Amino acid sequence: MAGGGEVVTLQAVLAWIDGFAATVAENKDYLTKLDSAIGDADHGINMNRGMRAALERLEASPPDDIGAALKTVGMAMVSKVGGASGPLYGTFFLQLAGPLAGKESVTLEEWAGGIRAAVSGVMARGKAELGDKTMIDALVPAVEALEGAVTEGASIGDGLTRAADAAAQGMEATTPLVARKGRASYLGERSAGHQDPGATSSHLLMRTAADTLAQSGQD
Amino acid sequence: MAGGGEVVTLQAVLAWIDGFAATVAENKDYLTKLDSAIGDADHGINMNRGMRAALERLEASPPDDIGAALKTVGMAMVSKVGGASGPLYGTFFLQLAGPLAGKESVTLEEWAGGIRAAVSGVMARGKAELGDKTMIDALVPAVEALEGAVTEGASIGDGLTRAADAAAQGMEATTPLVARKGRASYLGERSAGHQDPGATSSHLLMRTAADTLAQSGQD
Amino acid sequence: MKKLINEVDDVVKEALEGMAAAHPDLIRVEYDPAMVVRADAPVQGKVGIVSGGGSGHEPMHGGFVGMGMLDAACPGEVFTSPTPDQMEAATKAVDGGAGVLHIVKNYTGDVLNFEMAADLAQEGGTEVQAVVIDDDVAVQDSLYTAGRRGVGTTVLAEKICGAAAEDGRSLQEVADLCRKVNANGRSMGMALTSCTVPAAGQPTFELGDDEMEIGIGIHGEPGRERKPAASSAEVVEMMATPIVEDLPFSSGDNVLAFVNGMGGTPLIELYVVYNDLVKLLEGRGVTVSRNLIGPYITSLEMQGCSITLLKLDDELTRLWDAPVNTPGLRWGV
Amino acid sequence: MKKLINEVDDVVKEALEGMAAAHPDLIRVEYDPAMVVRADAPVQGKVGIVSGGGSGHEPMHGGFVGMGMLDAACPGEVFTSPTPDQMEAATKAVDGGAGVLHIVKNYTGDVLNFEMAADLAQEGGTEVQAVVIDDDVAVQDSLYTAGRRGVGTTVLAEKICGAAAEDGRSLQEVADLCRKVNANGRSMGMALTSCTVPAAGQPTFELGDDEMEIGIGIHGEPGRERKPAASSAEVVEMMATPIVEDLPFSSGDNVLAFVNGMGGTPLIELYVVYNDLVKLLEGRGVTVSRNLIGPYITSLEMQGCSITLLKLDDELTRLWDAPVNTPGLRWGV
Ligand SMILES: Nc1ncnc2c1ncn2[C@@H]1O[C@H](COP(=O)(O)OP(=O)(O)O)[C@@H](O)[C@H]1O
Ligand SMILES: Nc1ncnc2c1ncn2[C@@H]1O[C@H](COP(=O)(O)OP(=O)(O)O)[C@@H](O)[C@H]1O
Ligand SMILES: [Mg+2]
Ligand SMILES: [Mg+2]
Ligand SMILES: [Mg+2]
Ligand SMILES: [Mg+2]
Repeated sequence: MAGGGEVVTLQAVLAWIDGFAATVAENKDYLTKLDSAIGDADHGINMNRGMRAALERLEASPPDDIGAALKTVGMAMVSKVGGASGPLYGTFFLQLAGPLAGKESVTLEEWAGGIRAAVSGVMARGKAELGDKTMIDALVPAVEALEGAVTEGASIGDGLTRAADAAAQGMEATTPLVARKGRASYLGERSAGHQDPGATSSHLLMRTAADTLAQSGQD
Repeated sequence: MAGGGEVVTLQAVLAWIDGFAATVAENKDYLTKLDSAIGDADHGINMNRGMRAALERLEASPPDDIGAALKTVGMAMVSKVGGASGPLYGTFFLQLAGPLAGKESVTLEEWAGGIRAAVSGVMARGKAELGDKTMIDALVPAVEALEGAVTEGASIGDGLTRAADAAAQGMEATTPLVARKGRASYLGERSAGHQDPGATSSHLLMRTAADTLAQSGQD
Repeated sequence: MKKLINEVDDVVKEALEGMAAAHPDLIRVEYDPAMVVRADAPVQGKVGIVSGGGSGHEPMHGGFVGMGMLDAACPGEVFTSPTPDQMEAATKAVDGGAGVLHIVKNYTGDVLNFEMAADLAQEGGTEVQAVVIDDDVAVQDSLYTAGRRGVGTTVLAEKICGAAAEDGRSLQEVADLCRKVNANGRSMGMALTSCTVPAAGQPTFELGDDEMEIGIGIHGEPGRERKPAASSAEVVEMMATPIVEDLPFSSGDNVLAFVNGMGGTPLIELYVVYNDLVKLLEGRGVTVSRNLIGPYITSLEMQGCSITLLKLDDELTRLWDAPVNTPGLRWGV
Repeated sequence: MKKLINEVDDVVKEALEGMAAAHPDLIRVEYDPAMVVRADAPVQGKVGIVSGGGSGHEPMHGGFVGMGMLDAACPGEVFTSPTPDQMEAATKAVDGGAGVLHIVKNYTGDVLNFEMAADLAQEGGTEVQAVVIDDDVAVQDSLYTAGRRGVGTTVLAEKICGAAAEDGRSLQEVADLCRKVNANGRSMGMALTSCTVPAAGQPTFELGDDEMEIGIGIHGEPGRERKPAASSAEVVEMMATPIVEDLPFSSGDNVLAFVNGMGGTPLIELYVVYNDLVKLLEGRGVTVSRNLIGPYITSLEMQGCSITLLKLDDELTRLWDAPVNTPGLRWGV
């Protein structure tokens, strides 16, 4: 089976977290600018504050397993970000951590299961659905692509790239939408024509996964 | 004696008041702009409010003599202008009214005496001296020129033109000065390089006199 | 960006330090996690009232902590809701044994973070009820959206519920009262200028010299509509009419009229607006029997205003008039 | 120019109408000549206190009319001192038989108009004393100039003298107290932006995006110096140092620290400034035992602040703490 024996290691997960923190820092102004068009001009600032806190905490007490690493990130997001993205990204990482608790490496299938739990958690917390012009519009296509890749037995690299591509499409598809959730919803029709900042950061998250998690080990 | 028998009539004084009101209205923005450089951007507005009130009051109860006309203007300035220029121009007109009370026409000598009383009144009220960068810098040279003209037996037209020219010189001479009185004094050295708004309106007053009062009658 | 601040990242902390230095008789400030707590908290036997939200709306909420209003406020970063650990700590700090009410403005971030905090506090043994304020008529309401924003009515709810808690009402009663205030309050806001989030360094939006935004929130978000700048009377008409028609406020009603400055608009303009508002309401037979005029729920240095009307009955009037002693609102003591 | 107003010429009148509608329990407003008078004036046997000045400084002075502060305020046009007939009428309206104190800010216009008014009122049989407030250390003082401007100390003098008048002190005593407050108060102001006089329609001065004016007055006048915009701590240093050294305020002194917003600067920034001010004063051994923070003596929508320090003794502290009930300042009742 393609990718047989391939796993996502703790090291790779830490590289993903590092990479996402770096990407968020690079795109801080861009995300904030997107948020100033239809929100309140802080999404990049929020995400950057959260990921910086996550890195600090990981450095202060290095995690022993993937679940612990992701839980640290989730708690940092919950307690340092605030706003909508704090609880939502916090929930994402905490729910992803749940099924991966105690594991030092996981298969793509296990990983996809974690991502599904994470996305379901975000949907349960925020009550947004596909098409509401939120991060859900990037996350749902991503997890579906990932699950498809697992079913087809794709490699980790291939699966994560397909997920990132699907997230990109989902993100782009938010542009024409009228927002129904989050701050952008207050704008009514005026929210159309702008790409959603949260969908954009979620795409960065998925893209970074494709760039980092595939540098994985063998069982 | 040159100009012998020439007088300043009530009608001419009313033309002067009308003319000054019109000049002030025309120069409202200019005076205000001068005041915004070294004051608080209201001198044109103040003077215009006062002269409009003066005209209304003169129309409501037409005066029988020169003193009454000037007193009405003075009271309008005092009660409608506020600021520094209200009491100062008010005092000017009220003091000018004093010696001319009850008269329907006056000689240039009587007129000059009135103007001297007016300028002394302004100096007593505001305690400014020549060179303090105020309206005094236009008024004192004007009254001195006028008195000189009287001594030389000049015609009304000539005397008033000399007064206006002296006022113009005095006004221009305020530009390099550092203000010692009024709002401009708060600026210290920064007040230098700007023409004083009050000296500018005083020059307009003297210039309008030259343009209107000379259209006078014979005794 | 020109502001009277030091490092952009220290604004919230230093403003809190300033508050702590200024009002030690009324409040105490904690920094990790950040909260403003009534000096004598917890008041035994009294329902505690906690609110919070992003900073940049001063005096709300920290300036409303004190006798007769809030027991604690949780300040987030500028325009960013605070985090659950702040809210949980504040809830614990003001729990006098009668439970704690969370007054939450309806923004996704505030609601989600307060939800997480309520879960945590309840696990810790404190009874919590949350009431969400959603009074902004500029936002079309619908089951499928995030709903209306919470704006000016929040200030009134904090004052009125604070008085009720001092009276010894139960958590259920204070929460029901809060819902009643929310049900009877409606607001709308407008901006003449944008504001600049310190960390962003740029105005959130650009407005032409002859434009205004109608239907803005309190986070520098653009409004529902950009319009040519208009006179106070026209602006009042545009804002008060949808407010009056939404509840609706009817002839014979008594209201509290709250004309709020957005932070950069001076009092002289707010009185002009209030004057136009009273005229409009008189024309509709609505009596203004109480008022509040000033910058109480602001958007940094934004120029603009909001109008809130709250339909009053004897109970609400009495609770509004009750003593309050906070840095931002004070009377009767 | 964007402002929440109607006709430019009606701003002052309509803001007064708004005040009258908002605070009928505290004040009554008259329009010809214009004045804001305490609702229960004249208070028999009490010294009356009258102040006034150009409009555009709200809440000063009209917002300080009420129990424990002013008996009447005379509003002029925006930034233009009122006229003698207003002041004379106000003086008469508040004469309760114990004489009337005029609290006059030291601007040529204010001084001259109040002088004319005092003459008129005294001719009419009312005993009048005038005290001129000149506390602005930005202006070099000299016998040959108009002297220092009256700024923030005015607010403190009105509060403290108002309390003394309520206590039944004589006109001479209240006037002496006012001189004492003036002698112990020092101020300085700065601007981040200009303001726009409604009738002028243009900003009074232009400031670059990285510039500030130090040593401004309260009429949109440019200051003594234009400087690169600086941090709160630096601005506080630039303003507080000359203030402290002028009086001088010395180690061991107790002061009231008043951080005033110029109209367009929000409270969050004023608290940052206050925090820096307290640190600076602590470093010099000066104790801040009372404070006032907010927009109380404004320049329309100007962004910026001023700092006023008043050296306190027991008498001034007690009078500051005494009850006051005005639209703009209220405590103890
Ligand atoms: N109910 C929701 N469910 C999922 N995502 C949401 C929801 N509300 C908002 N978001 C996402 O959060 C993003 C905004 O995050 P951020 O700017 O950090 O928070 P805030 O709106 O509180 O300032 C939006 O772009 C959107 O993608
Ligand atoms: N003490 C004074 N004596 C004479 N003229 C004065 C004095 N103070 C100010 N002025 C004049 O008044 C003018 C300003 O008038 P205006 O702007 O109407 O009043 P304000 O300064 O109160 O705004 C100055 O330009 C100056 O010529
Ligand atoms: Mg945002
Ligand atoms: Mg002027
Ligand atoms: Mg936010
Ligand atoms: Mg003026």
